[in-house]
Amino acid sequence: MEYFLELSSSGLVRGSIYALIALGYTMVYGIIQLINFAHGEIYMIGAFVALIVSGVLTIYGFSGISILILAALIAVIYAAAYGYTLEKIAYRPLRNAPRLSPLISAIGMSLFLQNYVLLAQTPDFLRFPALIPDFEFMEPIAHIMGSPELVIVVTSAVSMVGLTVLIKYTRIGKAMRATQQDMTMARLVGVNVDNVISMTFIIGSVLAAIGGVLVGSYIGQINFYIGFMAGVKAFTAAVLGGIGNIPGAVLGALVLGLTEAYAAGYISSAYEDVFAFGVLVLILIFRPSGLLGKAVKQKV
Amino acid sequence: MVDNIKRSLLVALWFVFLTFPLMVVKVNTLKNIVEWRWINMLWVAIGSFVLSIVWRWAMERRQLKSKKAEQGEEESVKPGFGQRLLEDPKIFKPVLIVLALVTLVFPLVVDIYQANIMVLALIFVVLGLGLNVTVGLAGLLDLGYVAFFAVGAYTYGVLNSFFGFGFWISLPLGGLMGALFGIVLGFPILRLRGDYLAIVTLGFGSIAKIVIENWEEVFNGAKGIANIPRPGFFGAEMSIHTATTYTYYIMILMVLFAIFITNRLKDSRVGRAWMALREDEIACVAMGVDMARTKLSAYAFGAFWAGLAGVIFASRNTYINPNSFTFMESALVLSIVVMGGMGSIIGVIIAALVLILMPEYLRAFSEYRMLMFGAVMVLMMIFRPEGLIANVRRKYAGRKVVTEDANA
Amino acid sequence: MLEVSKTMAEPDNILLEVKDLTMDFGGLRAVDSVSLNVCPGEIVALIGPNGAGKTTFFNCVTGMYKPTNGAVMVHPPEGKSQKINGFKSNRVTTIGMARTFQNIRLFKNMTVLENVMIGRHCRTTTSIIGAILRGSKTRRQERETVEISYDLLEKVGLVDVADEFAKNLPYGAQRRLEIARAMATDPFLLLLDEPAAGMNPQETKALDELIVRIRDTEKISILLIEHDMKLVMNISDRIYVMEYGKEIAQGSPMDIRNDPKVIKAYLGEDSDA
Amino acid sequence: MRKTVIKNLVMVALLGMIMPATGFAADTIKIGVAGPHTGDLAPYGIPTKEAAEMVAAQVNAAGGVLGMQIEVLPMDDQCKPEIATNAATKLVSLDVDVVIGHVCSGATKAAMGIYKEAKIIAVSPSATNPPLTQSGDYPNFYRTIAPDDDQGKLASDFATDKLGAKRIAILHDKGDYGKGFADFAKQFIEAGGKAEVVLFEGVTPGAMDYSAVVQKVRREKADAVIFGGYHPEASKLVSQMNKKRMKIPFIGPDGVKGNGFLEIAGKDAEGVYATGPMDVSDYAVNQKAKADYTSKYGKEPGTFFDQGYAAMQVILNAIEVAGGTEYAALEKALKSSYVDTAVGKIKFDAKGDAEGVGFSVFQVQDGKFVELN
Repeated sequence: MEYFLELSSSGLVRGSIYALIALGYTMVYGIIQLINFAHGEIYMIGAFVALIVSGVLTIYGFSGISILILAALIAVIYAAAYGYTLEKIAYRPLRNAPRLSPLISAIGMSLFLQNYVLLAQTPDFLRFPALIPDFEFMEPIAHIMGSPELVIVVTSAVSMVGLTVLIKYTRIGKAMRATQQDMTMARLVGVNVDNVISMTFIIGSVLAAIGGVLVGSYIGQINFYIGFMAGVKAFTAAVLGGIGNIPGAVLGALVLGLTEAYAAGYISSAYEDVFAFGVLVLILIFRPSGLLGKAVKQKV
Repeated sequence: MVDNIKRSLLVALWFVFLTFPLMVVKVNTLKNIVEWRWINMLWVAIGSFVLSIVWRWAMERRQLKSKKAEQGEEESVKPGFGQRLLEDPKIFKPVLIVLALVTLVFPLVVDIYQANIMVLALIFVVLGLGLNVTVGLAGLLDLGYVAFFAVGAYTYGVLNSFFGFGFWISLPLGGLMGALFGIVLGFPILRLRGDYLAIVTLGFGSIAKIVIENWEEVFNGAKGIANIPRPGFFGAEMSIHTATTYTYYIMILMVLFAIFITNRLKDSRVGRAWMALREDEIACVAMGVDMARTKLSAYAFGAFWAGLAGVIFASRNTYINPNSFTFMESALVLSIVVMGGMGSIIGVIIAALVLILMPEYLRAFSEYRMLMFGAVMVLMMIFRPEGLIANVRRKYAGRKVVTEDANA
Repeated sequence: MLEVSKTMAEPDNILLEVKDLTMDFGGLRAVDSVSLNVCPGEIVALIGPNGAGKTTFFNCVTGMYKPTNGAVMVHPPEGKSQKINGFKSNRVTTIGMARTFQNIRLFKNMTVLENVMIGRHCRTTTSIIGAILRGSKTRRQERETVEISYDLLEKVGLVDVADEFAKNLPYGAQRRLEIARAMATDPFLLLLDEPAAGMNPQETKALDELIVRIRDTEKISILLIEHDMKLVMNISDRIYVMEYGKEIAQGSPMDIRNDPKVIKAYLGEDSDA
Repeated sequence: MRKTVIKNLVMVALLGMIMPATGFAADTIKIGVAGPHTGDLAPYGIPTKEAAEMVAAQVNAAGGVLGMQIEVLPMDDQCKPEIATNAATKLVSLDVDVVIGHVCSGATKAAMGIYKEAKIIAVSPSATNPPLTQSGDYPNFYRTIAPDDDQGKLASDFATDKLGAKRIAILHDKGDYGKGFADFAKQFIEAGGKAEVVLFEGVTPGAMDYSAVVQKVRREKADAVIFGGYHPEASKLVSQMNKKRMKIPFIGPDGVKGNGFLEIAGKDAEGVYATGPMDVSDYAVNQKAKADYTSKYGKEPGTFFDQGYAAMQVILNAIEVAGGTEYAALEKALKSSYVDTAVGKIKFDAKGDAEGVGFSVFQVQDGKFVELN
């Protein structure tokens, strides 16, 4: 039983991170039907910026919580800036292009950003400082869930609630929903679609950067390549939940994280990805539009 | 113009801001000092300023072009060079002859390196032509195409290391195994559409790699299978250079074979059904096309070429391990198809040559080569979103040649 | 060939026989025990206000949906009668009922001719191997396909634009192309889903003539959904009226015109608009 | 028609195309350095490249070897067999005299055939797969690192004899290097009969975390972990073991023993064991190499830097001894004369493995790898 709890906690943590990244995927997809393959790189860049900022601050004598807050803040700002620029350069000119063209552009951008960080910084893995302190009260159950893990789960949950509120109740949220429903119509009723799309990229990037900082701090290392795998998994999660659907992305991410943890724990970690994708295939066979995706009856 | 410069200055400023932490700051954890690489900032500023001006100019041109196109004075007035190349026999024929000659003498005049990378490029041409059927014609987005490539390569590797099968027996077997896997993997995902299909196929690609990695008894895992023979020629002993040249000619034949066959299929009942499926699945089925059969045949046919290419790939490298079958390869082949212009055979060939040879010729730029590769991919898509050569549909000269004045 | 009758349905001479067809979506009953017959040589219209369930009915008949209840029977002029509930739509088409779509579904990036050629798919047999080898049988089939397709294009007046991409055709021409494509499948019954939608009066008139011509010269029966009353009244032999999923009337155009229930249904809709 | 033309041409090619691979004598010595310089495995290839470039610059500044300048030609292979053959043929067509590389065993196997025919000697800093030397297929192959089996034996002996472990969990990264090491460790433990392998499992490099597998190790009540793989995964594992409050010995191969591990794992590194080449840190050559690197790049050298540096040294020495780059003479020189290198005083045995690369077990104490005796 304890083992099960241990695995569940491990899956929950993974799932929370996947969820943060998956949200960006799903939001972008919901609005412009683009698989933004470079989204994982935004997550990586967020983590790198946080690392650099915290390194600089440490050297200049800042300490503890102020580093965490500043590093996270600047990482988020930069990720947003990168997300915004990415959309403007690589996707906006392709708004009316054939459906697969932006996908290729995204793959190219992903390669570019990876190598940009490799060259500008280093190909090596870097130590990411443990920004999250160990809480005393978590000690008794630290072998099941430690403080950093708790922080990850809580932060993810808070971010998601924040996102939901943002989308449900704010002006920009409403505009986003309208654009998602029907871009032409939204434009007709006076929504600035370009701004909405930029905003979507910015919000998605912010979430990814939060994920990057949390993961970096949790596993203690980053390099230029971490975005790729995380991106693929998050994308899988988004599809699993029903791409374009925000609660779906979260649910999909949790299902994926837990599946991987149980597969690694009870079967073999060498095959955990096989199970992750296996679950995806199974779910899609029975629910072709994902867990929460609306079974869109094609209008005939 | 002044406005242009002003805006470009702003862009440069933005990029200076954007690249600041990564390009300028470098934390030296060893000595606990921060390196400020201000010179990089200057480069970024100058670089992005210049690029921005070029970008603006290019975008303006692009818009002008599309505006012209909207006003309806496009192709009918002056067909693009690509199209003229294909349709005007006066240009077409000499170009073809020159091309054939170059192709034939190529390995005889260049060194082993050029021949060797050309073989790799030709392998990707075949892969591109295969995936072109699945994605370009039938519209089934496949991000795990590399799985079938791996099936082919490992068919040869395993058959050779366990049973001593030679290249020429393994070649058709590899193709057939590829096709078989195409059907097996295609079956459960018949109902999926578009991007759902994309991620599931991506999953299949990863699963294939993981299985190869872990199933050591058969595939030898990460250690890979070594000493795979190069293609044989009646048991003749060949130096590597000769063998490479020989493989090159095999590949040329295979590419011609692939072009011939895909061309025939494209203009056939089967090919039209694939395209109809891509255009509108519901209408296609309502017109009496069996969706399952058509989809599976598209998968199997695409996978068949990947299987064949895989066998040659194994024999070319003489060694295979799972590292060659990652998502990057799938993405590469997909890029070839999209950049070439979906469904266009010549486009695919050009794109394959460009995408495979470019990283090789970019070797001079050493570690910058993948950076440039990524950038070129983005730029190509932006400036040619329809691909290098848009697909030209065949005109059926039925019994009535009314078609001549049809366009008027 | 069967005798062409322009009169009311004769029970022993029916092509399509729908009995008590019901279709539920979740809790919503979109079609509620609707029965309908089409006889050889007839033009039958199915009318009703928006949302009455006409297209759903069509989809059930052509295999897009599997009906919850009821029976769809076909009695092809050649071949045996069978119940086709839940058949996939390609099988329905192969049996001999072809349809068009309310929101035109052409193969946009294929040429006009190729669109029609797809219709021949279920009447030809070339396999992958056959297509590669391109033997004499394949070549013959291919030639026939092209010829038949050109013929059909001629009939709908599109032969001049055979090599255009379908997406470049004007609206009315796209409608006619859909009809030609459906006819290429050699149907005994053509199901047209709002063929006149979005057409101007002139185009509608041409369509009117085309439909009658198809019936008279091609000997294909027609079941159509339509909003354009003038067209329906002009060409239909019999009319069925649906409202809220139920069949509320049937009969000759004259009967329908005077049916109080129909008038109410339409006036109700009109006052809405 | 065209097919017959091609067929004829193939015949012509086959008969007339035995091109002699002779290079003209040049006044530079060309040394190819092949390995992953881009992509996810770049961290293991770039340090060797940097080492080679650094040595070349120094030697050139001092007048070169035999009066000839050294030219280093880096060649990216991304650790992929197909790119490795591209890189190899490129090096052959550039007429290199010697090759340092490749880095991954797989890429090395794909490339060796090409070097073999071109009569080029390759010295790998990091290809540890035993058959590379032991199979006899690659007579022109040398390496400045010990093969997996030696290290596997050392690690397993250490775990059972010195640590007294009874239940050992073996993890690996599924790569040719890590899995190879893990396989041998498992084999020796099972043959020794003193302990039991309770878990043998691969982890996915680049996976978000390893907490599930760490929990599994705990459930199996293992009393030691042997890990085959590189330092990023190793530090991820030890840090998660610490987070999960697990305190059992962790033993890694020489891919772990390095400053990279110390740097990334930080405090979590304390107490970790790793096998590796005998302590050469007080060895002057090694100290100088590292000091040079640090002053040039401002950071500690990365993985396989020592081995890459050593490869460059043995090659330059052999050229000097042989008085040129002629194959047989080089071969003789490599196999006969001991050289002071960054990994110790070495020469090569008949198969191409380095003699003198002694192995011992290290432990991290106070943030440094300390040799255990």
